[in-house]
Amino acid sequence: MTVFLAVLRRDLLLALRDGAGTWTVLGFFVIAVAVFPLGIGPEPQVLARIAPGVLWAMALLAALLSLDTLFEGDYRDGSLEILLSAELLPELLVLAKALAHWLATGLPLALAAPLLGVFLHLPGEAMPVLFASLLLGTPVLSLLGAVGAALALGARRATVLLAVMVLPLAAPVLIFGAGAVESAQTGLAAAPSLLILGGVALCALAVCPVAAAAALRQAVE
Amino acid sequence: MTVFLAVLRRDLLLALRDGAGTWTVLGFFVIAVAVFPLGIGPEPQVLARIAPGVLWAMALLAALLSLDTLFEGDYRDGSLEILLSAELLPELLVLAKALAHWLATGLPLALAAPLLGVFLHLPGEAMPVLFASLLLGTPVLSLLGAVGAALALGARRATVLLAVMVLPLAAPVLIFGAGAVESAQTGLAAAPSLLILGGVALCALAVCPVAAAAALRQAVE
Amino acid sequence: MAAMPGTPFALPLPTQAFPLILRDVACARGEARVFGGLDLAVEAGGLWLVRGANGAGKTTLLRLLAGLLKPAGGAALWGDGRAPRTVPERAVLVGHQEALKPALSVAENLGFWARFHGVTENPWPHASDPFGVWALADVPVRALSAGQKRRVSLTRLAFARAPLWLLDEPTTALDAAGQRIVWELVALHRRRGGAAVVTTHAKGTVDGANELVLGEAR
Amino acid sequence: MAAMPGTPFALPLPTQAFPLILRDVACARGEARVFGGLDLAVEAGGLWLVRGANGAGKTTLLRLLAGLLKPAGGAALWGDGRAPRTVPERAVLVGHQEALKPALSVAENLGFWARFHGVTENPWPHASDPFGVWALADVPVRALSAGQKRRVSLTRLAFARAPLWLLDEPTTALDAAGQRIVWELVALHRRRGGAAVVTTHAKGTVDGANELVLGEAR
Amino acid sequence: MVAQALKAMHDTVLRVAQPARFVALAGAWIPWVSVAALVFLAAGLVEGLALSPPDYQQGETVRIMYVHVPAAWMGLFVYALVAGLGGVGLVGGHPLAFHAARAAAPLGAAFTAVCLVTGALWGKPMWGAWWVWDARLTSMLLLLFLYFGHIALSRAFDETRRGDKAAAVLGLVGCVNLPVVKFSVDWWNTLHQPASVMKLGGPSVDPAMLWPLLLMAGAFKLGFFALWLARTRTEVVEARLRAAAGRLRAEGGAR
Ligand code: HEM
Ligand SMILES: Nc1ncnc2c1ncn2[C@@H]1O[C@H](COP(=O)(O)OP(=O)(O)OP(=O)(O)O)[C@@H](O)[C@H]1O
Ligand SMILES: Nc1ncnc2c1ncn2[C@@H]1O[C@H](COP(=O)(O)OP(=O)(O)OP(=O)(O)O)[C@@H](O)[C@H]1O
Ligand SMILES: [Mg+2]
Ligand SMILES: [Mg+2]
Repeated sequence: MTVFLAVLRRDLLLALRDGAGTWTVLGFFVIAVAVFPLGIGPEPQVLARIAPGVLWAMALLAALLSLDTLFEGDYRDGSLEILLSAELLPELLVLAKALAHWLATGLPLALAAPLLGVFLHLPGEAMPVLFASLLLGTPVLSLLGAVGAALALGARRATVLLAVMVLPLAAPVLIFGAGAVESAQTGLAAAPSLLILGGVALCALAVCPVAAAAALRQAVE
Repeated sequence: MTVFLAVLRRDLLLALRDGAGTWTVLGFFVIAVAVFPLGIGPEPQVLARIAPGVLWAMALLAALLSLDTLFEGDYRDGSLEILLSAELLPELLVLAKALAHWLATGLPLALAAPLLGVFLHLPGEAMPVLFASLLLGTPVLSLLGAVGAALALGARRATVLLAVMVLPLAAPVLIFGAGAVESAQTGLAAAPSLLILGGVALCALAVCPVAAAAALRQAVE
Repeated sequence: MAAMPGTPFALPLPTQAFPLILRDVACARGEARVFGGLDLAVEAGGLWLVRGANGAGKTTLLRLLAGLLKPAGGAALWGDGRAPRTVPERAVLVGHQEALKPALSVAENLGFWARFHGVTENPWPHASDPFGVWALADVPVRALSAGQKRRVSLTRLAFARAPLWLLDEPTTALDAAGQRIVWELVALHRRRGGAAVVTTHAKGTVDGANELVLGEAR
Repeated sequence: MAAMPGTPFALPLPTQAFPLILRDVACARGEARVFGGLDLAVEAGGLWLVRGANGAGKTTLLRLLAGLLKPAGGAALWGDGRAPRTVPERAVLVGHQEALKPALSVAENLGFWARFHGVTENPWPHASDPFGVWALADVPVRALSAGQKRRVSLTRLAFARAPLWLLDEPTTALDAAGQRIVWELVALHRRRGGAAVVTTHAKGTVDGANELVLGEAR
Repeated sequence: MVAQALKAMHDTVLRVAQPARFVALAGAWIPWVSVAALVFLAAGLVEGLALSPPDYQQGETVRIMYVHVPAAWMGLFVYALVAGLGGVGLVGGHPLAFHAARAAAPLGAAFTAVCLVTGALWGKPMWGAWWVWDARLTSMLLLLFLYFGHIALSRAFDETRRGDKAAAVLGLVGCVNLPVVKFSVDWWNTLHQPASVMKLGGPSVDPAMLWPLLLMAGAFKLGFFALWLARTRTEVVEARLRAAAGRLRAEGGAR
């Protein structure tokens, strides 16, 4: 448990202090979303129509981009080998790192999204659902990403690999997440989509740490 | 000149072989564009309406993402110091690296864009303009990015910094690039926008290497 | 150096699992075989100095002992019949790589490793500071000189409770004083029943050390 | 080692710019002053061994001589009155960092540096291979052992035409044979009129070498 | 009894699966399988392009079907095969399974790509668009991405074994996509038409169209087997060469 907390703490510290952490992800998210009105033009109806999709898609990309460093830094500087030789179960190590990743990126993304929604003329009714859907969906991204990052560890072209691996698996999350917001926007019930998201999150929580831990053991061989 | 060619050659080799090169950028581009219909929904009119903006915005982000490694690798492993102490003018070094970056990322992006346009229901008439606009616009991104990457060198949070620095400068490129495609799509003349893009490219070619070289000298101090 | 009472060095070590025995072990990196037919017994209180040309397989051997590589042939077993792989927390490896985060300060980095090794209170000033890096506590690791980094990295040994130390060219980048401290620490560790396997290119030897020279072919 | 005729080592060196003179030089890293009041003259054919505790400023001094750092006080000038900064191609620095790309093979890495140093034909087998890395030509650098990496990195010296060699702990990670080759190369370089400034923590000394011990404080 | 039979089968598989034996066996089989594939292909092309009638609704474009549908079937089948081989490799640790998976994946990706391209070519006249984002088309595109991921991952490491294992994990996880591709037409309201050949209750296609379709399916399958055997053999030989080169380097004075 001490080790779990130590890893969590250090990763959060690094995310706030260093390159690929919170600020990069938030910066990317804000800028990526801001780029759209420039490219598409300012019409409010068009922007509002695509707002749920754009916000979710960019949140997905932002999370994806920060994932390739999830284990990479520890792997390169030799920390990972030491961490894996601890009495801590590798599954818990994965969980600690995924949790830190979510706290450092998913949560800020969920918090920032409603604000960006305003810029895309997303109606106020949809904001709580946007926030809720990201709150449920981003942990799945962190968990799936942990599996991908562990598999791609030490690989050449880790970033593409990760994207190519995680995206097909994350597609349902995106579809239901954006779907929930769109329902709310058009006055339909968002609850079913949100429930599905919650279910997916629970499944990911059960399966992903085990898979990622297996991949990690492979990687330090 | 030998050194110019040697740097160009090595950077291309690295881009094709390694992490943040051609494959990452292309993979990101394809996946980022594919994410939109998933989030926004399948209606062809909506997709066609936002296609120019989405393609240009994602190309911009893809180029931006590959930029933070433009000098970073050389800086970290000590190559940059040696390169800067050569008889080659730093301006030419910047040019060699920017050219390699464009060949390895900008050109493939321009080539891939029309194919992705098909998926977004972009009409056939707009394809040549899409290609031409990216062909003129991506070199500007590489050159602006070189300045940003040189300035951000060794800074923590290089990626955000880079994005925050380059994006405002790249905004006109995005606006005119997407504008040209939109004109072609709606049957208007695309030539004026393309000419402006060409002009911007020439200016960037004249100014950016000098600025980036100055920043590089600072960085290895 | 100062190893004060009340520091980890005064605590008892779990040494009952010794010896660690390698029998006819072969090792491969990638597709290529690095060495084969290796026999080795690491006893409590023992010290092995591993020598050999560049690329002979010294680092590979240490990774094997740490359980990070599986032998390609032969068997590596602790006294209680377990393979290095299945019993972590038995060995601590200080390798060519520093396992330090450049963005964090010396104190933050060491604080993490201390907590990792189960030292829950603030490691300073309770724990010993054999390499005198306390003075650099607030400096981010990225601003350290090569030798200072190595000192910080080696300080991890002061927190570890593992009975087996695996040190890969620990004296690299250290000045004469630093090198002396390394050997003194190893001696201290052996006195409390620990063992060490140390690779080195230096010529001198150490009291009661066994020597292993890897692969004569180069 | 083998430095064959027809290799860069047989070519004349541009040594007319010696000596390089430092007068009352002070140096700072970040905000902190590292050393001050340093006087030094590097003559053609000369060798300076730089010693000092970890963090004393040895690496800092080499970067200053390479023109990568400006002195915070005093003056550093070549014989022709130019500062190190304005005359590149005068010094070659082999530092703690290897300047090698892990993804590229040994041959690709060395090919790049050879072209960089103006050796336009395929450097092998024309150029000398003092450290015997030719056998590893097709191996990606990421799969090399620590000492093998250093050997590849030092091979750059065989291509460089710079009269001043700045070597930062060049013998790190090298086995005994490799260390001997380094010193032989330095001797060869001095015989053809070159000079070298070498930092080291080793105790031995070299014929006709000057010694500089930096800052007694750590 | 059953146990004995199973044991005998297992032993046979293991014997054939000896890499050395496999190379010899593959060499003997490849010519025959190739010839059979060509015969099927010729028959299928003649039937499909000349003898079968145009569709009463779709006209001549229906002939795209004779490529599109077999390619789609193969894309799905090969993915299942690759995932299965990866699973066998992970559990049994048998190198030949990894070699076979590595050899099959690019072929499956090619079939999937052919299905996508012919589908797009067909879609333009039928639906008026090259591409629509319905569930079947999207899930098939994801299948292509999964193939790309598998191929890239299996080649991304210095140690081929690691790539094989990582790719095997990805292959198994990606299997969730297969039923989505297959049943998407039933689960969702898609533009793409539902199954008419491989469905409960027998095919509902006119025999004049069914025959060429089945012939082409046979040709694709046999062609795949020929290429697969050849590629697997190459993988086995390459692995041996790599091992030999490694040994040489280790002995021949590497440092
Ligand atoms: C890019 C677009 C397309 C894709 C990705 C695609 C994908 C597929 C797939 C995966 C199958 C195999 C399904 C199974 O095994 O049950 C299939 C079958 C089939 N497709 Fe397409 N398709 C596309 C476009 C079209 C078009 C435009 C048509 C014609 C209107 C068409 C007609 C058929 C037919 C008739 C079958 C056989 C169904 C059966 O009998 O099982 N497809 N397609
Ligand atoms: N990038 C940097 N930023 C700020 N300070 C630095 C940086 N690099 C080194 N320093 C500081 O400058 C001083 C001198 O460092 P330098 O690397 O020159 O030492 P050194 O003599 O080479 O030591 P070593 O024997 O450990 O290699 C040290 O106190 C170090 O902490
Ligand atoms: N990651 C790797 N992948 C493949 N081969 C490797 C890898 N690391 C090392 N090798 C090879 O394994 C052999 C042994 O390497 P090892 O690092 O154990 O040598 P070493 O004795 O520690 O050498 P040094 O004195 O240079 O540190 C070398 O020939 C090396 O090229
Ligand atoms: Mg080693
Ligand atoms: Mg130093």
